[in-house]
Amino acid sequence: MQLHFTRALGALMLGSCLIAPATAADPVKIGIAAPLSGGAATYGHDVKRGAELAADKINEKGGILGGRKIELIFEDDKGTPQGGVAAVQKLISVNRVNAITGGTNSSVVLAETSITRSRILHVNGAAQADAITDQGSPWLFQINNTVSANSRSFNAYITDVLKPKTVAYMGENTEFNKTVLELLRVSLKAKNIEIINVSTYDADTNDFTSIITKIKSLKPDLLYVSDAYPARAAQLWKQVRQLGGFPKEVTSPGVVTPGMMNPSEGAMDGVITGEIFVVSSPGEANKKFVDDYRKKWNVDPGKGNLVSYEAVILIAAAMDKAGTVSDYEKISKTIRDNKWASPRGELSFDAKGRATALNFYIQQVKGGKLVQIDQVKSN
Amino acid sequence: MHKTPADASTQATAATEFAVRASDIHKRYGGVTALDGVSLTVNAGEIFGIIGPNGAGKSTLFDVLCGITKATSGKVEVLGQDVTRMSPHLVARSGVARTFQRTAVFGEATVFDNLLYGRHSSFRHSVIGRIFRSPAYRNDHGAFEAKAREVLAVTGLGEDRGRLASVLAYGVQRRLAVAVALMSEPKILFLDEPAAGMNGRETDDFIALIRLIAPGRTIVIVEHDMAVIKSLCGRALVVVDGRPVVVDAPDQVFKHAEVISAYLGADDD
Amino acid sequence: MPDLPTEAAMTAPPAAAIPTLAGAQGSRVRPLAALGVAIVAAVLFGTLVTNSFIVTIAGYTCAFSLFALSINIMLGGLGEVPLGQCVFFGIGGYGVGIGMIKFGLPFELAAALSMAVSVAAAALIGALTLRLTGAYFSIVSWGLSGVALVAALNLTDVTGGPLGMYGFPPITVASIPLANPRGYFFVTVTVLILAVLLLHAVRDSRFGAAMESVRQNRHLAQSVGVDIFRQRLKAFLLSATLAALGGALCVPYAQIVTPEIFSVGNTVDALLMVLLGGSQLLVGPIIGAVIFTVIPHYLELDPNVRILLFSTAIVLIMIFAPGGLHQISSALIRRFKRKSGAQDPR
Amino acid sequence: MDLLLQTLANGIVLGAGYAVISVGLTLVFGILHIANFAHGAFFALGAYVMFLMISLHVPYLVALPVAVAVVAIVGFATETTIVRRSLYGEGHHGSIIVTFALGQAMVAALLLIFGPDPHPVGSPFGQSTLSIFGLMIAGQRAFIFVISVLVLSGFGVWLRYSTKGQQILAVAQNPRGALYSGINVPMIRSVSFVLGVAAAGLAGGLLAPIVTAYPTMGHSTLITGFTVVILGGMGSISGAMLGSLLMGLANALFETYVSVSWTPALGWVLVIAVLLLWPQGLRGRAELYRH
Repeated sequence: MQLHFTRALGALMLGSCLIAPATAADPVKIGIAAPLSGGAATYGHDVKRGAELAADKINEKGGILGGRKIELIFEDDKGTPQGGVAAVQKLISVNRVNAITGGTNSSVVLAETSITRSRILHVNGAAQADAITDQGSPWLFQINNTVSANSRSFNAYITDVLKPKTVAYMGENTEFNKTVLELLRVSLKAKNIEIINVSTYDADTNDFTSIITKIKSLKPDLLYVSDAYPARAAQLWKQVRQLGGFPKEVTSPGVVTPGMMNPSEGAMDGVITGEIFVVSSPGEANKKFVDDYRKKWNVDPGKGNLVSYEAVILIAAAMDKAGTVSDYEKISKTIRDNKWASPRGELSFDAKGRATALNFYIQQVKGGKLVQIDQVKSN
Repeated sequence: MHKTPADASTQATAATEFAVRASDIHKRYGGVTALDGVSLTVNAGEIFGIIGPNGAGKSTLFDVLCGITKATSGKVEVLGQDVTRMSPHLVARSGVARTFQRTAVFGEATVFDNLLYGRHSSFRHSVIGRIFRSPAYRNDHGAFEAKAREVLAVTGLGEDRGRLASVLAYGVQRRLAVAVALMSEPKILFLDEPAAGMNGRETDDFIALIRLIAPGRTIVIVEHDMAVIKSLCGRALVVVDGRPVVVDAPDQVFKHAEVISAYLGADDD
Repeated sequence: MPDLPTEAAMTAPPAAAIPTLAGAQGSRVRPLAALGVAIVAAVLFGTLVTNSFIVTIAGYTCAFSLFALSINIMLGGLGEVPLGQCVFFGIGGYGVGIGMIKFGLPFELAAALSMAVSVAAAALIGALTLRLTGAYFSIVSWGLSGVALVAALNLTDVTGGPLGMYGFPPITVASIPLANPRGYFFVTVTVLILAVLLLHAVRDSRFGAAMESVRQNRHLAQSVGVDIFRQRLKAFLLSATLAALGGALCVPYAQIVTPEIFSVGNTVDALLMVLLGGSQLLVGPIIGAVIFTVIPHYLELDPNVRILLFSTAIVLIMIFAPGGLHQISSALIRRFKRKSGAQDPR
Repeated sequence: MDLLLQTLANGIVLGAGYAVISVGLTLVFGILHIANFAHGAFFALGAYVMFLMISLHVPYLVALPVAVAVVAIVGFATETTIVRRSLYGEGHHGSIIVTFALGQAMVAALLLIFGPDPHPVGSPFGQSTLSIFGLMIAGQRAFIFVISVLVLSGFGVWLRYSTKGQQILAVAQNPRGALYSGINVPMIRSVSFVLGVAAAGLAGGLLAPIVTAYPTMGHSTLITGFTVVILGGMGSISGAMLGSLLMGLANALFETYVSVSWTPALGWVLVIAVLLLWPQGLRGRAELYRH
């Protein structure tokens, strides 16, 4: 059904997309839809930085397809589905981009896929909701681990290594955190660890004292926090610290950024989390990426920067290998059939178009920096 | 037809049915007592004046009579029906119209639309009726046009029909206010300080207008300008400190000692 | 009443013809001619413009204009600022989402039902809030939209929770696929024109006149027999219906309904549209919507600079031309008339 | 039992924060009859000034008054350039939109200048925690509690006993009367606006160490402020205090004993309930919102 209808859409719009055949000299345009205004703008920043570094790298090497440079075109998705649709529409029909990437907020990317499906190559960088790639779509790929992939690895660490007796959960009321919570429930149940409190708050909450007070009164062994928004998470951990903290403290994988640790002013020290990327992880590729990034932006890269970097690199490399910028059938096949170098090692994409990180790093905040304390095979 | 005090009083005795009857009205705002036991009877067809120094409670009484504010205690009857607790728009629909001191007209609308709005309570058509030009709509329409022509003629606003009310001269706005009131074909017309701020000529024109529309109506006027009261009213009620002092022919009331003292005492504008 | 105005215009001095802020005046541009122009323009646009982006955006703009119109019923009609109007916009969106995805209803039916639900909700909310005026009304209605947002987030079984309703079957109206940009545009523009016709009739009806009289001078209106609360409620119900319709027609565009649809941001956008176009002109909100949605896509500006400019524009408009562009243009026209020796009004 | 006591303590401390936020809002509404939707933006401005001061190594207690002063100056500029020109006299209609747009503009400006990321604002009380008979109270919150009690009581005294304060009350009661009795009403209005906005700045400076400084931080603050102010009765300062306390306790209790995820709705439900019972709010006066 869905596919059928979007075919119609694709067919109808293709006409307007493929006028004016490109010559070898024209740049290859990559459209990036990301939140550049409003509350989510901080994620948009991450995307922008990573992508621009990638473009620089490719163009230094003389571009792709015998000298065609990469040109990035940014459009604000305003962090809303409507904004995302408008941004992608414009990138495709007005800017005539050859591929779409960016995207940080799951519901936004989900809306965007209804436009890009069967119409243009769409590589989703950061957004983690499984729903995005669940239906599977021939020209849609995802760089970042899905929530479930991340949680499986991280929860395994909690249940097998940390081995808490009781767990309390608090997190923002979003799709991402809901999924995290569901998966946590499942894995804890399997090892019959009791989850003694669940508190989900909404986006405008900035006082957590009563929640924390209540949880403390239940004396849990481990506090599991799931909040991806830096400003709020920082406040939350400060307040946890001020009320005495908990024996074991973990936060959902894939959300801890420098932008979260700095404002927390050390309050996050000791917190354990998991990530598909860590600055200090071994490997030449990773070291080079981190150095380049530091050189360009003189800060440490985070996961958000990495995935948008990888997305641009992947698009360029795949187009180069497939020898086309518009035959998405061919490009997609190329992506599926090959392994792709990345700072994290070689990425490969499954039938649903999802890349799964080779390694999953367990990290702990120490002195306001993430330090790797363990490494589990990503599954 | 101009009423002299004489034939007013004869009519007062002759008339059996009344237009407005208020009995023992009290009105308190928090601690302040604005009206303290006012009773009055306005006979059908007369022009009745309410006068008194500033802050005597004239306007409060006026608002109570035409249902805008509710009395704390007491009873108000208009045209034989008890309106003491009736909501203002229903009082209006029962044949009572009024003008205001300040917010007199619909400023952003043309004179013509002012009349249109004034006609509200006698319209019957619905939006659907409007779309399909239902009989109800066409009736309203015809009746309105006829009435509008008549009122425009009476009030001499024909020339200004297309103008914005807010750009009209003050005196003209006052006539428009009366015109709006007339559109609902009221049996009783309350005029709240109609001549306030008018120059001599405007006042004379206005008095003429009131005389013109008086026949077949009861009119109640609150007014500072004694000239207006004297030349229009058959009887007038003097209110002082929320209490009724005397009801009599205008030139008689000023013979009353308490009235004199009150007026000398109060600094009237 | 259309005959009266024209009749008035004929016999009245030329002053009557000058455009003003008065509601009834706004509708005195020969309605049929305007209608004809609108239809022709729509047809030409829909057939000649090939850029699918522009056509789609145009369709979405028409759909969102319905919401702007509904806001203007409250703003231009009652003089209230309905910050919570997005509640009804959201009901429209979720109505379609739930109707089509959970119950497999056709789009038209789902939209109709959502409008019905919206009216019911409006009756309830109106009974609670319409006795409040000014800031009180605005803030409380805003609060209700906040409640709606929290509900949409938490009632996962009904609303699909934070990720909302997505994965729609092909949406068609009268078997026109709305996935097709042209189809979408023609459907929304038709609905929009019909809505404008309805509002025009309302404005000239007894109800419209009463509403306008309440806005201009509620005490006088009351004294000529207008039941203020009743008029306010009727206006509220009408606006809720339009808002829901707009919300429903926005769904085919984004293909997803999320709790953000209840965020005050939507209301604010619509408010800005109304103010840009002028709240006293019947089609003002639509003009505003066009400006508001089209221009940003061609201003290559940092989005935050854009917000800064738009907000500043609004402040300036409110200070110097509360009637919006409509007022500015008519002022210019008047000046031009004076220059060209036309009779000076007044 | 401990939990209950701790919860009540949290509620009261929370309420103190609300009080600082809402006092300015209610003052501006009481005197100017403007619902200042830009209040949240001024709150954010105050926080950012604190952030700048702190990063320039100005001690917190010195930076706080500076922040208040800066916000007050901006407020005065706003009053003379925008508020005075457009909003006085006319109904709420214009004021709501202008202040809303103004707020949006300010937030966008902050975003352009400081970027979207949250900035830490250090405070001597930031990390410490008071424990009074087993009740834990974060240092900064205790500080906020003290300051808000001092400032608010001081403000109350000033209103009651200073000439200007009494003039303000007079204008709030009856602008026309005040005008006749020779009070310089326009001046009183700008004073009140500046005071109200400065209070927002103070709130920003006080809460920044807890919530960090980020451009959209004023949004939730504004919502809280309005719920509290309506609950207490717009324009009534004592009402705002009462509302803050109630809302603080209600939120704390509800979050602890009922449901966290529905808490945001609680405030509005309370507001509507109160408005149905007392149409002017708990301590409000009818004429404040009569058309």
